[in-house]
Amino acid sequence: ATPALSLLPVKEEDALVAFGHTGPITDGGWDTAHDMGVQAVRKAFPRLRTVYVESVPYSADATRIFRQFVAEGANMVLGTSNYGDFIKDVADRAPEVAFLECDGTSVTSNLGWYYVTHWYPSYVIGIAAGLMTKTNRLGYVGTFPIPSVFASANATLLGAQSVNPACMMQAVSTNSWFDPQAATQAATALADSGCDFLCGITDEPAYLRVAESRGLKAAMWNLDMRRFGPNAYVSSVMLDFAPFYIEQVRARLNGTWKAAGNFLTMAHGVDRDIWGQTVPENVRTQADAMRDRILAGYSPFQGPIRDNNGAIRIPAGTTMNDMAIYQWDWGVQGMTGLG
Amino acid sequence: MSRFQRFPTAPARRILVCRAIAILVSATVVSLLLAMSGRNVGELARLVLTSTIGSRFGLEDLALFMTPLLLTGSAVTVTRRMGLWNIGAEGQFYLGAVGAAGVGLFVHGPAVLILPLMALAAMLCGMVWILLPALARAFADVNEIITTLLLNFVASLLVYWLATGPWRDRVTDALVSTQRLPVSIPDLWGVVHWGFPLTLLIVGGLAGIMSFTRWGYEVRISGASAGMARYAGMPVSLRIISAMLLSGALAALAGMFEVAGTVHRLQGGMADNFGYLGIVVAVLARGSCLAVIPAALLMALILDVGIVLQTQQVAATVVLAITGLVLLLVAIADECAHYRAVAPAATRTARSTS
Amino acid sequence: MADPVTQSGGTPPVLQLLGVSKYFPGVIANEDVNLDVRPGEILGLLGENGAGKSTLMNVVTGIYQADAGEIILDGYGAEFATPQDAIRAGIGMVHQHFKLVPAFTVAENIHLGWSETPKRTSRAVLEARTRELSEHFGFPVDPAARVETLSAGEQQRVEILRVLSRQARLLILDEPTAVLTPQETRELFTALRAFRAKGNAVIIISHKLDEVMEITDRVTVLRAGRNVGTWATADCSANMLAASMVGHDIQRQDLHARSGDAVPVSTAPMISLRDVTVRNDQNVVTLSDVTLDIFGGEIFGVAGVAGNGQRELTEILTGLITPSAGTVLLDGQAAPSGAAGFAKAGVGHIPQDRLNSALAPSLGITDNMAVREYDRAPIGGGVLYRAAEAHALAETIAEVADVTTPDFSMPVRNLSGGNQQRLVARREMRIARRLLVAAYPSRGLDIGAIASMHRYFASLRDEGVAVVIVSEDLGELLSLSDRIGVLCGGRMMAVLDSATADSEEIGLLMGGRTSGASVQTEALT
Amino acid sequence: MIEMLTALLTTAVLSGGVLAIASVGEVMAERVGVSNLGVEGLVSVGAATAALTAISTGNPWLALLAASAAGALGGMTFASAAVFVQASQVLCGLAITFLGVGLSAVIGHSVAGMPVPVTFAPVSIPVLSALPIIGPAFFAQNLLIVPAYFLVPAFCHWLLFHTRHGLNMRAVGENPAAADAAGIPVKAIRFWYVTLGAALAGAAGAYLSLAVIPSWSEGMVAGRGWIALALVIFAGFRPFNAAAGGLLFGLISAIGFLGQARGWPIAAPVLNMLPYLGTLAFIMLPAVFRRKGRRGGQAPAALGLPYFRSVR
Ligand SMILES: Nc1ncnc2c1ncn2[C@@H]1O[C@H](COP(=O)(O)OP(=O)(O)OP(=O)(O)O)[C@@H](O)[C@H]1O
Ligand SMILES: Nc1ncnc2c1ncn2[C@@H]1O[C@H](COP(=O)(O)OP(=O)(O)OP(=O)(O)O)[C@@H](O)[C@H]1O
Ligand SMILES: [Mg+2]
Ligand SMILES: [Mg+2]
Repeated sequence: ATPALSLLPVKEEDALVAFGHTGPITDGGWDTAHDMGVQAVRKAFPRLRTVYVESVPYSADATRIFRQFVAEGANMVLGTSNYGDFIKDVADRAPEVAFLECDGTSVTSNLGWYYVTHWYPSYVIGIAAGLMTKTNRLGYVGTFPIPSVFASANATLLGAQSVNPACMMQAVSTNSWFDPQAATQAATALADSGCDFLCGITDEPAYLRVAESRGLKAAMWNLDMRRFGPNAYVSSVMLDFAPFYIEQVRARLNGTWKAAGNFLTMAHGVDRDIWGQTVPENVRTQADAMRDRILAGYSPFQGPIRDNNGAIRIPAGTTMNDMAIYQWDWGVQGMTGLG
Repeated sequence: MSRFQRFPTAPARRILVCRAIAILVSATVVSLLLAMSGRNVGELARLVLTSTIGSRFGLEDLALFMTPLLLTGSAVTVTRRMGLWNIGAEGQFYLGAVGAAGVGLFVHGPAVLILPLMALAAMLCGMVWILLPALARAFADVNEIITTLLLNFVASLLVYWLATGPWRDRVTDALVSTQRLPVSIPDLWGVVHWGFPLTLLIVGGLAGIMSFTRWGYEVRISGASAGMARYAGMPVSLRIISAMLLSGALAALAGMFEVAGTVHRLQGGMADNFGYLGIVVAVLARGSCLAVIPAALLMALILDVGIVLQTQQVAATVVLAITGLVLLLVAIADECAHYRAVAPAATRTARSTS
Repeated sequence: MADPVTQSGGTPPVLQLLGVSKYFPGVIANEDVNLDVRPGEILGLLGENGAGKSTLMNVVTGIYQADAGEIILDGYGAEFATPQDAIRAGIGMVHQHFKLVPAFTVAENIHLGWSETPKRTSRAVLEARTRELSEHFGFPVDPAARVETLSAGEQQRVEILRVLSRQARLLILDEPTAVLTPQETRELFTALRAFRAKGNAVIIISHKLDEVMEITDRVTVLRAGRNVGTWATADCSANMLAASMVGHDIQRQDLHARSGDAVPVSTAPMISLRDVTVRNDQNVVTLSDVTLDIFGGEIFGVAGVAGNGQRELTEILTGLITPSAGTVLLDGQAAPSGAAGFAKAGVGHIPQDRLNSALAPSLGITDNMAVREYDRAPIGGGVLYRAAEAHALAETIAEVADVTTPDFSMPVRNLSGGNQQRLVARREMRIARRLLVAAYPSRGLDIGAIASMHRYFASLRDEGVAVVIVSEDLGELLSLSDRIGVLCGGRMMAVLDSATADSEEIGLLMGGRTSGASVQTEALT
Repeated sequence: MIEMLTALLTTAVLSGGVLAIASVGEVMAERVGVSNLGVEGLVSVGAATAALTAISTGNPWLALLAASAAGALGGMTFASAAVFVQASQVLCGLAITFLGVGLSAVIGHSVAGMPVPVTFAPVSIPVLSALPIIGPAFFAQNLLIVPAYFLVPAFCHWLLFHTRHGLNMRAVGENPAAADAAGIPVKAIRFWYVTLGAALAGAAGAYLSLAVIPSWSEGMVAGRGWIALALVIFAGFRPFNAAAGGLLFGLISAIGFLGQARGWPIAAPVLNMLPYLGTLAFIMLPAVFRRKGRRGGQAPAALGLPYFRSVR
């Protein structure tokens, strides 16, 4: 079946859009952010039917759930994390259904992907970190050594080094996306070894609490988390999937949907959060200056960039494009603990 | 007056009847709760039935679910026969997946050669993973429950490390897995691969081994009575080790089938609790290898219904709670199956004499 | 001396049972049983294995609830829903299978579930209290010893002491003497008489009729769950009681008499021990320098007080342990290694604890009967285990053992002890081409069962097999064996010809004294 | 050095507390012969109940109480099936795990991810908190630490080994038939101590969501109930050893994170494995070097077995 034929327009009242979330939508982070996108879709298309399943594991169960969505007549299926083959296998067998995978890589006739270019806000927040750290040691609470973690940690460190070249970053992996107690232990260990600015990529605010109780600073991910540590809170990489989801669903209903890889860019799906109450004015302005430049089209990811063995990976005069950053798998100079 | 009395054994038929009642009761309770929360229970029931046993798609899923459950259930059952608990099927599953993926990724050749090699490597890895608990149990009397359990966490971390580190996918840059294996178990029927009939054969064979070989007999005796095993001069330590190794190999084979049949990559979290669910299956099978088949079917049904309920907006956690309720009632039903009314003749005599 | 029955006629019985019935699935354990026991008397409760004695007493102690009938205590109706109720009413029972916690010390066991145990305790307090109790009631125990390390007799003392300390007025003893040495039995009886003298009552269950005649005032006989009758002991004879238990007269047989076609005693020893010494885990010598020849076609009795090396001797003879020093020859050859090798070479073994050592309690009869032959044709050979053949074997053994069971997959645990014993004996006799070692073979069996067990041994002997019987019952040894070896402190004190030996002499040897001219250490020819 | 030790011990004590409380509770259940595999579920329920109560009443003590009560309720459900009906303890335990983990999400739904405003904040105990290393670790953190590591284990130890009641309890776990014949109410004792153990598991959940995190989210127990179960065997069924086991596990995992944070040249996954491998080593070593024939740390003889009066 050719895509043009099978992805015909659907009437809003007949359409079913299904979401598979990677965790509980109440996690206050990644999945809550996606769920806010789903809510926005509901509001924009009141007659559309949406369903979702929480905590879809990265296992054959994911295939089963996506298959079940198809069996129940879904016209569009979104997986809010990297389900890889688990979603692709289903997509290949259901050409009349549009599939979108967050953090994915493959594009077929009916499967596309989307991802937030979180490295830009991370760089901006990194500038704040570089200005605010006194020990010049940033701590990073990581999950697994995967590209999005490399990109997030590297971008923050590069931002910090751009204003404070002595900055180093120590990363710790908890080997779990969601284990507040492990994250607490990791953050405590980082604080104990001299880090005074914590950042990371976990789905919950454990390290912000540690920062708050130890009088340190912290930058977060996903959403506004300042209530968990108002004094420690610097900013967050804020996610907003609503416009993208609405646009994609509309395209599917109209019959204009095309499978593609989509980067959600600065101010269009991802941004830094309003600065925390303890962030000094000069820090805000200096960081926001970079934000404005990025919005104007500038990329700070320019060579020369050295890896943590000192070798030049990105030569001078070269700019890392989004795809290269998306696949980042080495730590920049000054980074320890990742890969 | 009819009196109920507990019999030491419960025939299979009574157990089946009691379990059916338990499942009916739990279905009723769940339906009532769902109806109270404003759902169309009739429609839901229809969907559940068509999506599990009422459609080809559902049956395929059932078979896919059963394959690993059969193997991990058998793995736990084998150690139960020896009077031991292998709580580590989850870890051995992972190691099987590691062994299989290792061969699949780094040895190249025709599938007919690679697949058996993968199975072999998987079983070896599984056996290596249970070797330490087995030796510690046989020679130092170290409780195998705790050692096998702890190794599960280690195995899971090992797989995460391999999949995101040295073995990670450098072809398509999938995030948390190795690249797709070049060989896979051929499909037999839709998404059901040949691992399913093979697994049924393995379980049947295992039942044969347990009942009709000298080794199976010695395991049975050693597991039931250490005193008698010593009395008969049986090599109990060797039987402990061999039974545990076999158990590890079976669980590992489940990992191989999953990696080469359904997932096609090594990936963290892929064991999907099949190792732990194997314990449930083994308990449901009450120590019999053949009964692992219906037990795995029951478990697969429960899991599959769970998936349908989830897509019908019943939260995964509620589904988990429902699973717990079903298992609790089944446990109670199993015990009730031991009770029968005592012979009315005896009761009548009692009344006439008092 | 006045007849106790008429003497206590006026006072109400301590305990009276009226029409008690108790049913188990498919089994009538008790039906319409009447019984009474009065202050100051010892009542014997008799019956074959499975007659319902233990069940009846378990009803009295609240462990089981009667399906019909009444329990009357001191003239008032009583209802025992739990063991607590019975204990509170002054009923104490020493169970056939001891109810002690093996991992606990004697002191802890004594104080279990007892309202007078101090609420806050310590080891020292419990042990001091136990020492006091032990002195007060005249039952010597070691308060700090772990029960699992004690002999059966010592364990029983703990049980009795426990019951007495709870001020029991009615003491129920279920086959207490089955596990006691003659010396221990005498001590027990002394204590029981003292207890009775204080106006208390005792119910004692026993299969040993001479003891029943000695200690009881009256006897009640059960058969198949029903009362056969109650008599004053003085009016009874052992033969009459036996007949009323079984329902017909019992013929005594001369077991020494060999059948016409009996194989003569072999000239070469079937099994020989040369300077055999055994040390245990703690490196203590438990069997010391034993040299012994046992011949085919003879029954060799081993006498001695329990714990003097009997266990080690049987384990040496059956290959379960290897000597620390010395050699074992089986039929002139160096003995094979391990219990399996001995069994293959034709050595059968009926151990003391049948249920847990010779059987797998939770497995079916078939599996249990196959254990000696699973590795040879027709059941085994190679890697296979032919379940159908094993079933056939189990049926064969059950038939010759006279055990009827509808279900060969039923756990053997559910068989009566008597049936378990018969099955084990028959299983072992099948493989005992050279030697059969039986430890305390008649323990817990009724007279009928003992008689058939003895007949088994005699017929094996007549087939030319060497039979070794370990027993504390000198009467049994004298009536059965050709020679008797006496163990004391791990040494073989002497080997006597049973035709000329007498129990007094053996008793001296058991106590470790070697005086007496008739001691003969030469083998019989 | 001292500073590092203090820091290590402080995180170890904080994070090991959950394990300590839950495994001491399970020790009580297993001592009376019942193995309750539902700990993970009961800790989850406790955590959710505590967060919900704390957020809606603003009283952490009430929250602790509610969590223990919820745990106890779960324990009673388990015990009704596993003790009174005498259904398979393994199956019932796993069922309670599923039920508990599932229901915890229903209970905690409305407060998921919300900060718990009233928590067990750090309190310094005079004199004791001034002790070097152990002072800050044990006596200057939240108020639940002292009960978790000292008071509850001490009480359980005293109850088990220094009272008449404890003697009876242990008898029920060793030989229920003997206990029954001695007039000890076997089922009642089993029921109540399984309930007590479950209440402690609930309290362990409260500790997690009030003192460690402090907030509730789905899946936050993350397998610690299973570790607590394993620690019971590790501890040889003794309350103090169980608490010490929790501390040890917390310590090894703290060392692992410290190693990562200090950039030790050991692969992060290996450091993540450390607590499991370390516990394994601590179990194996004494067993390997134990003198033959010496007992100790053995499971109660009747652990996991149902007790029927009419079955021998
Ligand atoms: N727990 C039980 N379940 C079922 N049936 C039983 C049980 N206990 C005893 N019985 C039955 O009750 C009968 C009486 O058993 P009981 O133990 O009272 O005999 P007994 O007179 O004490 O024999 P023995 O002299 O061997 O001790 C047995 O023959 C058996 O059939
Ligand atoms: N749980 C049970 N269920 C069914 N039948 C039983 C059960 N327990 C015992 N029996 C029956 O009880 C009979 C013997 O019981 P029991 O052990 O009381 O006999 P016994 O003569 O007292 O043995 P012993 O003297 O060695 O103690 C057997 O025939 C068996 O069928
Ligand atoms: Mg009996
Ligand atoms: Mg009896």
